[in-house]
Amino acid sequence: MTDTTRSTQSAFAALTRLISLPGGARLGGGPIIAALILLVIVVASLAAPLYVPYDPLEMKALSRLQGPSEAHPLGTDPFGRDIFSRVMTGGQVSLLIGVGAAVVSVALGLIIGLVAGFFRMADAIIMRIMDSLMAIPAILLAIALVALNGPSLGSVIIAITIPEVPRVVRLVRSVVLSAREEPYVEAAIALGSPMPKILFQHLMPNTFAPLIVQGTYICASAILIEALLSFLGAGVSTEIPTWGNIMAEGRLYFQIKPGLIFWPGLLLSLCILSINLLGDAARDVLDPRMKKREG
Amino acid sequence: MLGYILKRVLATIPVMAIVAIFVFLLLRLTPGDPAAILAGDAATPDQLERIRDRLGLNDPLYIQFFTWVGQLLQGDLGTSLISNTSVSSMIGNRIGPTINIALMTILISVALAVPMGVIAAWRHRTWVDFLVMSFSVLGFSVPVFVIGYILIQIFAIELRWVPVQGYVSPGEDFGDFFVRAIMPSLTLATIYIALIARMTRASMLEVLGEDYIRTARAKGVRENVVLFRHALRNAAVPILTIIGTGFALLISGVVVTESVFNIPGIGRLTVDAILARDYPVIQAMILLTAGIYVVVNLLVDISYSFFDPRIRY
Amino acid sequence: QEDEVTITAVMHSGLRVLDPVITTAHITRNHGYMIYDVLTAVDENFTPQPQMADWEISDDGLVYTFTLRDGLLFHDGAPVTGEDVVASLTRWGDRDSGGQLIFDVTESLEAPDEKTIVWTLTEPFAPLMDVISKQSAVPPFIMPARVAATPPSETITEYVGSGPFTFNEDEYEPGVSVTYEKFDDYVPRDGEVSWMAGPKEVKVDRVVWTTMPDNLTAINALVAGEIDYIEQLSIDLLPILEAAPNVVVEMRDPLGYVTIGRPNHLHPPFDNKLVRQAAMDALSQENMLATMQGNPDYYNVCGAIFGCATPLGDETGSEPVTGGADIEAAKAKLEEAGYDGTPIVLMAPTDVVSLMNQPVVAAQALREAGFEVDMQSMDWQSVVQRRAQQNTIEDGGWNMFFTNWMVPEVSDPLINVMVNGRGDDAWFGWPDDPEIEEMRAAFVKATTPEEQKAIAVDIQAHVMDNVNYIMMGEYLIPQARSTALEGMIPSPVPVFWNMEKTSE
Amino acid sequence: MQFKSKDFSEAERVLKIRKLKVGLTGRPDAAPVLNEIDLDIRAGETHCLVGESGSGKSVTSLAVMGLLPKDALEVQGGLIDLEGFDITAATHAQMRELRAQRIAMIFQEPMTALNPVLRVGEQIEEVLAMHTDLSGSEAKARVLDIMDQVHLPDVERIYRAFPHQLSGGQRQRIMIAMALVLDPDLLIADEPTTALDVTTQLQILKLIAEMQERHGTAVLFITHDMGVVAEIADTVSVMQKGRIVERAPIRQLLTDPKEAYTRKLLTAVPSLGPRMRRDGDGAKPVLEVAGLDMTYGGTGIFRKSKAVHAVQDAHFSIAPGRTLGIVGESGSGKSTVARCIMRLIDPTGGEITVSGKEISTLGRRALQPHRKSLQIVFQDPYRSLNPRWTVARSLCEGPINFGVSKAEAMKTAAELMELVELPRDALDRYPHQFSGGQRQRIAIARAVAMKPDLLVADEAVSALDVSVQAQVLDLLADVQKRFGVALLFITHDLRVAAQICDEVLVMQKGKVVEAGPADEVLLHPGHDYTRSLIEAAPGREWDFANFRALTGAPLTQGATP
Ligand SMILES: Nc1ncnc2c1ncn2[C@@H]1O[C@H](COP(=O)(O)OP(=O)(O)OP(=O)(O)O)[C@@H](O)[C@H]1O
Ligand SMILES: Nc1ncnc2c1ncn2[C@@H]1O[C@H](COP(=O)(O)OP(=O)(O)OP(=O)(O)O)[C@@H](O)[C@H]1O
Ligand SMILES: [Mg+2]
Ligand SMILES: [Mg+2]
Ligand code: NI
Repeated sequence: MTDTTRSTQSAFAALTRLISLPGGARLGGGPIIAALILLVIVVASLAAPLYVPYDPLEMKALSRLQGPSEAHPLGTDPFGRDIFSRVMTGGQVSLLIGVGAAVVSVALGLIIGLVAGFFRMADAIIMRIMDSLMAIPAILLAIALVALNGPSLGSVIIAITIPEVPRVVRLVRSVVLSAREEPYVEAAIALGSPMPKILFQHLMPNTFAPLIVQGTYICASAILIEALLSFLGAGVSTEIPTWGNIMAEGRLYFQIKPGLIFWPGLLLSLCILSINLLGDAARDVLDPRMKKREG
Repeated sequence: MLGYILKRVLATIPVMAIVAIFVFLLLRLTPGDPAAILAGDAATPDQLERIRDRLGLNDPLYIQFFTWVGQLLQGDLGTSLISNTSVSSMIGNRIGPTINIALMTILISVALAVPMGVIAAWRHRTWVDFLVMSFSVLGFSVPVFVIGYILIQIFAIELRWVPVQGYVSPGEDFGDFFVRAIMPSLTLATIYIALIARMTRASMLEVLGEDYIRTARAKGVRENVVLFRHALRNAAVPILTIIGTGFALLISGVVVTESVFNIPGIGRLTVDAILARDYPVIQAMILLTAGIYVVVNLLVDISYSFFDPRIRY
Repeated sequence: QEDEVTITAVMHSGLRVLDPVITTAHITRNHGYMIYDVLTAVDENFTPQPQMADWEISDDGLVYTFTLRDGLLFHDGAPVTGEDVVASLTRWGDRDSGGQLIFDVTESLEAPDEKTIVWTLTEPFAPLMDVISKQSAVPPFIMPARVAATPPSETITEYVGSGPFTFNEDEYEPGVSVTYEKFDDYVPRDGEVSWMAGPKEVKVDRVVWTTMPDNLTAINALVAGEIDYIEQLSIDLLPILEAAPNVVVEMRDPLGYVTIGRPNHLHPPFDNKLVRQAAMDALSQENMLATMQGNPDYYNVCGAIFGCATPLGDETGSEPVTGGADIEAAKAKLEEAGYDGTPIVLMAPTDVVSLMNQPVVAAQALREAGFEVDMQSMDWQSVVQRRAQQNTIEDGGWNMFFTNWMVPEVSDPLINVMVNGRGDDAWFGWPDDPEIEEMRAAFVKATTPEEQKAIAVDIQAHVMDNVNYIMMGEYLIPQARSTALEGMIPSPVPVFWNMEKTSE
Repeated sequence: MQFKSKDFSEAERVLKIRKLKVGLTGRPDAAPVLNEIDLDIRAGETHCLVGESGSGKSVTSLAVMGLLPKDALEVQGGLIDLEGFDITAATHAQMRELRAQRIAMIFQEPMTALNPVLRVGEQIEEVLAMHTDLSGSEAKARVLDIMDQVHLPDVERIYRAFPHQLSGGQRQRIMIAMALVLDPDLLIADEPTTALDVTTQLQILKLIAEMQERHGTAVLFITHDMGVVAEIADTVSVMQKGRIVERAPIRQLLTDPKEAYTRKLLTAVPSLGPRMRRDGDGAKPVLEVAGLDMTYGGTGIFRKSKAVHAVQDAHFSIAPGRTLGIVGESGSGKSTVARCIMRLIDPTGGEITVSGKEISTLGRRALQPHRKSLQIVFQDPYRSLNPRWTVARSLCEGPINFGVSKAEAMKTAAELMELVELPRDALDRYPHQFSGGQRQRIAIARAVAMKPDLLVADEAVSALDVSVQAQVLDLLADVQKRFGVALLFITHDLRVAAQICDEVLVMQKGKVVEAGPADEVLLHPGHDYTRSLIEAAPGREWDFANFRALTGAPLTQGATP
């Protein structure tokens, strides 16, 4: 095995381990509680327009930074906007960014990774490009890209996606490289299966379990990166509330109005926690062979 | 081994070249005009044009690119468009704080996270394990700046144990450096600890199930020896890997931490440069961080063979 | 060395450009006042006062003779000569818009001897002393002739002035910190201290300017006694400081700032005066300022485009924007103008704290009035780049943006770039407004303050009617200092002479 | 055959197990893993534990060592007494003291049982560091001495080596040295030779015997190889499903087994005697290999990786309906030959002719039509079936590739299930839901579904225990009879080869050293290497299936199976 496959394999192993939580699926209740929490947050975010008391963009200059009251259950922000309405609505975009970034980077990474893993000719070139993309610090790339395209939702997702793609590619490639050595792949070759069939039917399914884990990891970190970008002034347009920019806007008021950070932060943490737990459980369910030796 | 290192070093050349082209193009496609920044709000178009001319911003892109590459090959990183100081001296002045904080972060993280992970794996599915893992998930899901604010609030403002902000170089006054660096390092370390502890635990769990651990126990070896001599070294490769790839995370975190704790490091330098379109600085910084990332991961790869004699290059 | 007194000040932004002529950046101007001196300077009544030089004006108003006072030395020990002054003024005149106007009517600028400078005009230029005494945007700082010989499009590389502080080049870190030391050979002039005028007596050894990207960090640092001074405070954070016994919050700059919205006169719908008026009707200074500042102590609903507390300030015609939002009136005007719902591209910077709020507030108000608003977030640099684009909206143009000025930067029709009506040569937004140009020409010719004021009122009324830009009110930014600092001069430019630091 | 026959009733009792019950942790009501086991071992005695896979042999040994995985298994009753000391009640610290000093264990897989990142010398020395006060240099001297005693060559060098730098046999000797360095009273050896080739195996067995002789150690020896049992046991216990079903002195057990299960086990042991010659019908060979050459590696830009000349100049051919066996030690190139023929790798030289068509240089596409006539069954049945695919899908894959309709393929699959004696509903299940033997039958069915002319079986029965192995061999023979396929059978087990091959090819270090009809090669080996292979086969003087010694020459022509 060459050194690169070894390091990618250990990186892959690293990743799958990274995402695993205490007890994995055996924790039993864990994933179910996680799914419930996530479901509640997703539904609450999607349905936010139906029940939040105010338009999340509606400003009342004269009632800025108020404490919790009957009118404003969580108080108001520096624009006099209702924090509760904003936080609940903010979930929509944050989750969209998370899911969007995960889906896009997994899809792109899967295709590129399959190609790289299977066609040796393309491998070297693709992997050098991927190495380069990986070496560029994600946050700087993101800032630059957002400056380039303006902080639209799309460009934030792209900015978050670009540095993630090479990681997915490496993962997929390493799975493909090791899976193609499996006797059942040799058996398929012996049975006369054509290459595309081997690629898509035998090899690709091997990548699903680690990809789900990776995807949940990307989803979680995308939501966080969006928050960091907002902190640095390069996040999604300030008109669209997201947990990230609510927190970023609230950072100045940390000492006088901690709720601005606390509430979106709480939902964000709960989400990331649940997503991780679910990803972990999904891996165990998807791949019966990945029973961990926990002795 | 030497051949391997040589090969890896050579392999970084195309990587850095791609980074360079990519960054250059990205920047030149980004809207923004360093001349306008330099001149301020009320400059006339004619004045701007003259400044642009002088900065070479009116040359065709490929000329600008080759000028830059030519300079680079001579070891010249160029001159800041805005402050007119040489980029290498700017980086020279600012890299110290970042490196010192980063090193301290890594030290703290490894010193705390590895034992945490080992113990969690050893006592797995007990409350110790649960505690360690809860912390690590939490550390993973709270934005860095929030952690920074919380630490400042508690340790600098309420308890007054450490200063709120600022940086002193360790050469100047190590004690002062330490008290000032401890909070930013801890802030950065949270996410790193979370990562490493989790990886250590998972890796150790795997190793603890191996036959040779049973062999060690069958020899009547004490538990701490089993854990740290027999198991940890075998678990080291994925842990090292995550330390290496986590370095990218560290770089992102540095940008934010330097803002929160007012540390004059390269993270802020870069963000400021991006916001001011100070092309030579941005280009140099991104090349530099990419280079550091590549080198760190090269070192990590080479260190594998130190921990695991089966890996020979 | 032991009892060296150092003041550590957190400034509003990092110093990156050291050439006070090439840029209008406030931090660079402030830096200029530290290490350079000026010939004359305005006092708190906007009256020019001698600083490096006294002056005489010939009766026909064509010859200005300046005489340098004794004891002026550059930091390298060389005496300040007329030649240095001429070179410095010439370089400045190439860059400054007011300076350009003077040089347009200059016959000669000469230094007949070491101490004398003679400025001869071809026609009278009444505001000449006001222009060269101004404290913003680019004051005529006096540098050695060899430095001033640098072409105005290049930045200077030697930082020798004759001001009260010297620049410590070794400890300069662009964007992070800059250190000044007391210039021991500086001879303050006598008289009363008032703004930039009067004696500049330095009572500390060192002044260190730093920046903190995070205002909260700065405030915490001040409370913890790690720094002495914060130049700009976020109003919302004042409660934290009020609780701290060792900190004083005060206003050194009573004039403050104005915030304005600039429509693009080139493209629909703001090429239509009625639509511009509708926008002005829809906007409300009170709402805007309250959102920006929160605390009414720190803003001032003010319709005067030249500033409410300045000699030329007048609020004629500002009712539509000072009197609150009149959505109905706005709707009616839009109707009348036949506004077709073309979206307005409103540029919204996300990385400059003092400019983040205005577009958000404005977008909401304009939408209420029936405008379609396309608020596009971007970093300030992108705004700077894009606002210079005259292209149509489809080709990357824009309709509106907001910015802020210090009041002294808008306080008369020559300094205030937004009342320039020369079409493509005007400031971003490019109103082609011959009427206002006539008024500005008359202003230059006016010889008495009364005449000037009358013309200024006309310009005010015209701007309010034609909506060259929308004055969104005045706001103040408080400073905070440690109680150990005493003797600070109230002034729009933060100056560090005259202040003392007592050790507790 | 010479059995051990010493009487140990006078010897001191080292280990006494009574009514030992081990079950799943926290679930005392679930079916126990060990059910009331009784066992005695006396000083100097070798007690062999045999039985099918999963019967509880390893669990018994771990229980004695106090090393049961505590999350999964626990002692739920009974007594384990080591020279008067009750192990089930011992504290951790007491257990630590006992281990290595009084009981030691040799684990099955020497590669995984040694810590890969520590030098082997240090690993032995650690035992001394834990349990003695020897100084560093004394300890090292002691380690070198014990390494010498287990006949390791060049002990100074090996002391400093890492496990991966040693051969399997050397590693196993390190394990033994580690177990014996403190002269334990009881040595437990769990399948210590399973992974080794016969010649190495022989050396290890000798070594243990030597040690036992010298120190009077009691040995609990776990194995499934009846040949080994016959060589070394004093007493044998037969385990089945967590119980000891029969215990007897070795001779008695082999000649007169009481239990049906024991009889079944013994009759399944293949005979070393080659099968009766079958006459070929002189048909044209299905496969002809000429001058086959395969060299791995040897390329690389920056360093020349070391080239391995895995196969050199091999010639052979197989006719329809006949079986060619390839035997030889591990690494001799057997699998490489198979993979070349299957064109899973590209041979570096030589010709491979299948049904008259040269295929050794065909490209991927040109090869496709020929895939049908070549099929392979791999050693590890689990890994050779896609774990995500149902059995039906796996069985249909090949035929569908060659244009058979799905329905038809399904029909054939169902028929094949009958052929391999699996229930029809097995089609909808996944590989992990089958036992090893069943999986291998599925793999065979999959290959047969293609109606190949040549079936390559690479160690197809090595992973299975004897009784299952016998079933699979029967199946292969059956398939061959029905479809007349040519069989290329690769194995390192001479007994298996003897049982089913018409011709045998012996390989050593990539070269074919001997080839010919099976009986000729096995009965009259011409090459030294072949001879040494045959002589090292344990229990070769005993006819297990008939409970008696082989009369006359150890190897004679057997009957047609
Ligand atoms: N960690 C474990 N958890 C649960 N069950 C186990 C565990 N280890 C072994 N068992 C069960 O105990 C039984 C006996 O296993 P053991 O390993 O002793 O078999 P064995 O006789 O050594 O088989 P082999 O010949 O394959 O090594 C098996 O049925 C197995 O399923
Ligand atoms: N892919 C490969 N690359 C390099 N060398 C290889 C490769 N596969 C096998 N070898 C080497 O070729 C030689 C023959 O290997 P092969 O697998 O054919 O042996 P074998 O006779 O099947 O052994 P076993 O009985 O252990 O399966 C060995 O020395 C092995 O190390
Ligand atoms: Mg076993
Ligand atoms: Mg093989
Ligand atoms: Ni001995």
